[in-house]
Amino acid sequence: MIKPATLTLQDVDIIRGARTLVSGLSLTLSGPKLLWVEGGNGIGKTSLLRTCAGLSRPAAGLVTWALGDTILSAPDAVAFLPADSYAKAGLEAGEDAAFWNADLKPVDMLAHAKTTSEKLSTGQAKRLSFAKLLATKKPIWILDEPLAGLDKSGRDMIAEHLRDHVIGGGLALVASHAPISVKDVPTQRLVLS
Amino acid sequence: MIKPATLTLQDVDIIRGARTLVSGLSLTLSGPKLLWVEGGNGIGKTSLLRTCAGLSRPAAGLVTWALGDTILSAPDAVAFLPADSYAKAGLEAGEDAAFWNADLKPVDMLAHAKTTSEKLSTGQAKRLSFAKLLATKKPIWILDEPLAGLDKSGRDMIAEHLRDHVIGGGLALVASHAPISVKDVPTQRLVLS
Amino acid sequence: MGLLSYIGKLVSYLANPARFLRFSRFATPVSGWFALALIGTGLIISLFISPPAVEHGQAVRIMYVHVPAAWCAMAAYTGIALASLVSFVWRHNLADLVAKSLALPGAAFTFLALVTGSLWGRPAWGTWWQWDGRMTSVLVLLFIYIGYMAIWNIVSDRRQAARLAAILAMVGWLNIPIIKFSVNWWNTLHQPATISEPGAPGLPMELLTPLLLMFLGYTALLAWFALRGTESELATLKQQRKAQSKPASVTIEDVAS
Amino acid sequence: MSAVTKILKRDFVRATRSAGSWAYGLIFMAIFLSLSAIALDGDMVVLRKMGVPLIWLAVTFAALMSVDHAFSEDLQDGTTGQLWLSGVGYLTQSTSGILSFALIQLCPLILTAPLWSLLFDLPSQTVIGLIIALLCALPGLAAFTALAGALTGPRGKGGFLAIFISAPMLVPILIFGMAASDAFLTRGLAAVEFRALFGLSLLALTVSIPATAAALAANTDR
Amino acid sequence: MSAVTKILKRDFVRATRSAGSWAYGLIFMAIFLSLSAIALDGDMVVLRKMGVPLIWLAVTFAALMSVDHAFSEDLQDGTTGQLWLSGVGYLTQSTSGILSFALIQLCPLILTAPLWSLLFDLPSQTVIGLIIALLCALPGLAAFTALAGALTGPRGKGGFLAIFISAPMLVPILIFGMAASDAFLTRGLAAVEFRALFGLSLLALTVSIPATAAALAANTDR
Ligand code: HEM
Ligand SMILES: Nc1ncnc2c1ncn2[C@@H]1O[C@H](COP(=O)(O)OP(=O)(O)OP(=O)(O)O)[C@@H](O)[C@H]1O
Ligand SMILES: Nc1ncnc2c1ncn2[C@@H]1O[C@H](COP(=O)(O)OP(=O)(O)OP(=O)(O)O)[C@@H](O)[C@H]1O
Ligand SMILES: [Mg+2]
Ligand SMILES: [Mg+2]
Repeated sequence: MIKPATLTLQDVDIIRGARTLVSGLSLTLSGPKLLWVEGGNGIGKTSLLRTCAGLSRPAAGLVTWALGDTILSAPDAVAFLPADSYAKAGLEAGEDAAFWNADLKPVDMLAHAKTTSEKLSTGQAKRLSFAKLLATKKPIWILDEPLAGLDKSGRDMIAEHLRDHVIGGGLALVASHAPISVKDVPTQRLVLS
Repeated sequence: MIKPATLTLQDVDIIRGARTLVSGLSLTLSGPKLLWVEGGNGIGKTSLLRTCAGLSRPAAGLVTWALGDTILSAPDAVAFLPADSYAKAGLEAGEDAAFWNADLKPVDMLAHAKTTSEKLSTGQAKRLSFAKLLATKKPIWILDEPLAGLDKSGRDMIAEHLRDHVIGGGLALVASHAPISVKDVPTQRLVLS
Repeated sequence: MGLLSYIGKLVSYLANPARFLRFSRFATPVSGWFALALIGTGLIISLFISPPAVEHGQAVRIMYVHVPAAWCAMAAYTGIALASLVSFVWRHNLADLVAKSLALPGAAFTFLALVTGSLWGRPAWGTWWQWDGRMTSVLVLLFIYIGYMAIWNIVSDRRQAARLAAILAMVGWLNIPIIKFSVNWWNTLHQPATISEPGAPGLPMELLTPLLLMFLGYTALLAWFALRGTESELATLKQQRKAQSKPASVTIEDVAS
Repeated sequence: MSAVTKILKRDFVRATRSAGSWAYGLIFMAIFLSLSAIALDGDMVVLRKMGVPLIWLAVTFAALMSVDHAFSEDLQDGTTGQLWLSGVGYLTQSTSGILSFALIQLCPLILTAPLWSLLFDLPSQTVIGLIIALLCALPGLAAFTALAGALTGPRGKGGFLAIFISAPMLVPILIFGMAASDAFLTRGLAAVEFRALFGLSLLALTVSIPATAAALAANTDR
Repeated sequence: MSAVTKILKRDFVRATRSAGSWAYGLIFMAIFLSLSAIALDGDMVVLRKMGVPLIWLAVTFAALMSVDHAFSEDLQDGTTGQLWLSGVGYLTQSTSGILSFALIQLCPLILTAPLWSLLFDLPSQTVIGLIIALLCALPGLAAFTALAGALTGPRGKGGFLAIFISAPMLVPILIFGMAASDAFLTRGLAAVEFRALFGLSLLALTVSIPATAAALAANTDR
């Protein structure tokens, strides 16, 4: 990826129920960059990320995605890793991965390809989700708590892939309570409070 | 609690599907003690904890609980914090807590008593689960990934409650990928590999 | 009582898989050949040698298939319920394999009883099917069999499947007395017990012989299924255990706080 | 508050809130009965004859269709195990589950039956017999459907399996129930059919409570 | 492989594997119909008359019961949103959902209808009319139930809402459907009822595809 990916928020409001979580937020983020989103429980990280991914429409304001000068739609630009697993109950891990054209090898799950999704352990489910993200090849990654539930090797794996992604010109937004730091990568911290 | 709580495993086998996770494990744990259970994803931590809590029967071997010299049943001895939330969909957080005689104050959730359970954020759901654990007043605590999803204040809160529990003579088994260390508390690490 | 305690001893003796395999190595072929021989001669006698009955004419020949099938359907189910009880209370691994293996032949016998019954119903009562107590309760038995097998299929954890299926099997056994006594309670179309009732008038010898032969043959067939099924289930289990990964090693160390 | 009332209260709050549960059965019943009435062409003789069996059917099916409300959610999210750890044994859970199913899912169906009987122009004596018979059958209906729900367990969407498991057990209740409704017209409450129905119903309850408890325990253990 | 075939394949694998699959739709139908026949006490005159409507009801309820297979699982676990992000638009999702629902859930029900008609001793002409009418109604049935499923969204157990929303739309199809099955006996396929039914069915489909897509989009946005 040579053209840098850009995510722009203009005057964004996010409202959940009666709670205004974010109001009048404007931001421009361009790759190569890693943005670590931090904040207390329930402050609105997940809601913000979903808005940035185009999965949820802001109550006011505009979210746009671009690659170089070309404006893209969210599906062309963004890959999203939700905090919860979306492995499909009833499918085996291998079948679930195949549905998303994902490969279990890079997340070290080949040995569990035959385990039914709902029987995967917490960390295994997370790895499966991440494998799906890897399969998308999008310029913008939005990750919600990617490290939760992962062991040391899993965390290292994610850091490594994040690094490759950002160094290749990509943009990554990561919400996490654990510090996100990836060597040799331009990192910013966004704190909600 | 003056009498120390004891958990004993004798020759325990744990089998899931065709996988033998643990074989011939014998252990005696007595309070006051904090046992940090560590191991890679899918190695069997959750399965071991559920067995220690009496929620799942070992394929072979015996699990017993005691307070001083008195043998107890699991429901008399153990409180369990699962990795996933068990807030009941359709109830408000406050109603859900009330059902378990739990108090939202110590977990700092009073402001969210009126939020429907399924709308709680990840960390809020975890706090609600912990509030229920606090309400049980059992001598043995078994916690599966208690820190996952919690912000700094939440993690501190858990550490503090763990400390009070162990210092009061209690036993705590905690599976976690993040290091568990509580000041002034006798701690052991159990590694599965 | 003596017989019961003998059976009890046999059960606990066989509960060891290795011993069971030694027993089944000769018992399986024996029951298989018995089944073949008994059913063969039974069929020959009933189809060609025995006389037509007074009230049913040639159609009575269906009886030799129908009645033993109905008996074995109930016997197999009772077997499942008993094995389930053993499996549930003592957690005998082998017992639930036996129960599981009896389900398919039991369901097949139930189906056979239903089909032959309704084939017989046409000439005897002028209808294939009536919703009378016996027919309905046998149909219900078929449903229960299918539900029992469905649990085994759907619940992927073997231990859990065994317990859940056992619960269903034991509760479902309530239906057996209903089948048995439905003719007396509802007093409908179906023939009341003439053979199996103590003190009932009974059948003439030339009708009874093939009937008993068929019954014994079916029973041997049931035994063959149960033994074969259990053998192959044990083999699968062994295979799985061989293929599995190593258990985790556990170490404990102190942590300086 | 005892564990049973607590669970009842919780289920009740959830039922009123989500409208998912009991209203569902009622609507099912409404559609089923009105369409049947339409199908019978408004022929009053036939309608009057079929009214009782059709209402029985409607109640049975409605019960079957809401079966997964009984235990599967608690099993799925782990509440069953937590309740056990908190000292509410599986027998208590099974009892309260059956009770809450009977009160929240079934009672509304039975109590609205007189309304539906208008569709079929049933004489009031018949309606009274029908309601009493339905009430006699209530424990058995609840017990068997709840048992099926507990057996299917957390395998959500197992609604069909549950139906499949409980239907055979419901057949005798249905048969005895309709017989009792009929007998009421000629012999009133003294009819032996009522005793048979109620006996069967209680038998179902006695068998189902421990069986349901065992199924809950088996489904929690994983 | 196109997105549609991929989704179809996935749904098919899941259906063959888990509880609640199409096999259970069939079993539901078997039980529904046999229980009905039992309740109607094997009275052949009534049975023959109720056969067609009961089979229509059975198909409809089996469809409604499996409605949450269509979209609510995908909405609940977030698959819908992820599919959208991966370039499978809501319209495609709605189309493939309706298609997979029609093929996997409904077709087996309709194709086995002749079997069940044996229970009711229906004349073969009636059975042919019934099957043709059911096939005409298939697109409409699938579309309406799928729409209801999409509207109910991730609030699973929302069977109520689904049935509430789809009932007013389904009832006309049912009424026309039964009328068409009847009309076949006297006027064959030329009967105007068939055209009306098929027209209604196609109309339902055309309205439902975009409506379902919109419902999916709305339910993803939170
Ligand atoms: C689908 C219809 C039928 C079913 C489900 C059915 C079921 C059964 C069952 C379960 C039994 C064993 C009962 C016992 O041991 O007490 C039985 C026995 C018998 N059935 Fe049927 N039956 C059917 C039709 C018929 C017909 C049409 C006939 C002949 C008219 C018939 C004649 C008999 C006789 C003679 C016995 C032996 C009764 C005895 O002495 O124990 N059945 N049937
Ligand atoms: N019924 C089953 N059949 C086959 N494998 C199973 C079954 N149930 C669980 N497993 C496997 O058992 C293993 C143990 O899972 P467990 O949840 O105990 O791991 P864990 O140590 O808690 O992992 P994590 O750190 O990811 O939470 C996993 O590899 C899982 O895939
Ligand atoms: N429909 C709703 N009605 C009322 N409040 C809601 C609704 N949906 C979400 N909320 C609230 O919005 C807030 C934002 O939740 P969000 O999941 O974005 O938080 P978060 O920062 O990701 O927290 P965590 O660190 O716990 O994951 C929470 O306080 C939650 O309770
Ligand atoms: Mg969050
Ligand atoms: Mg775990």
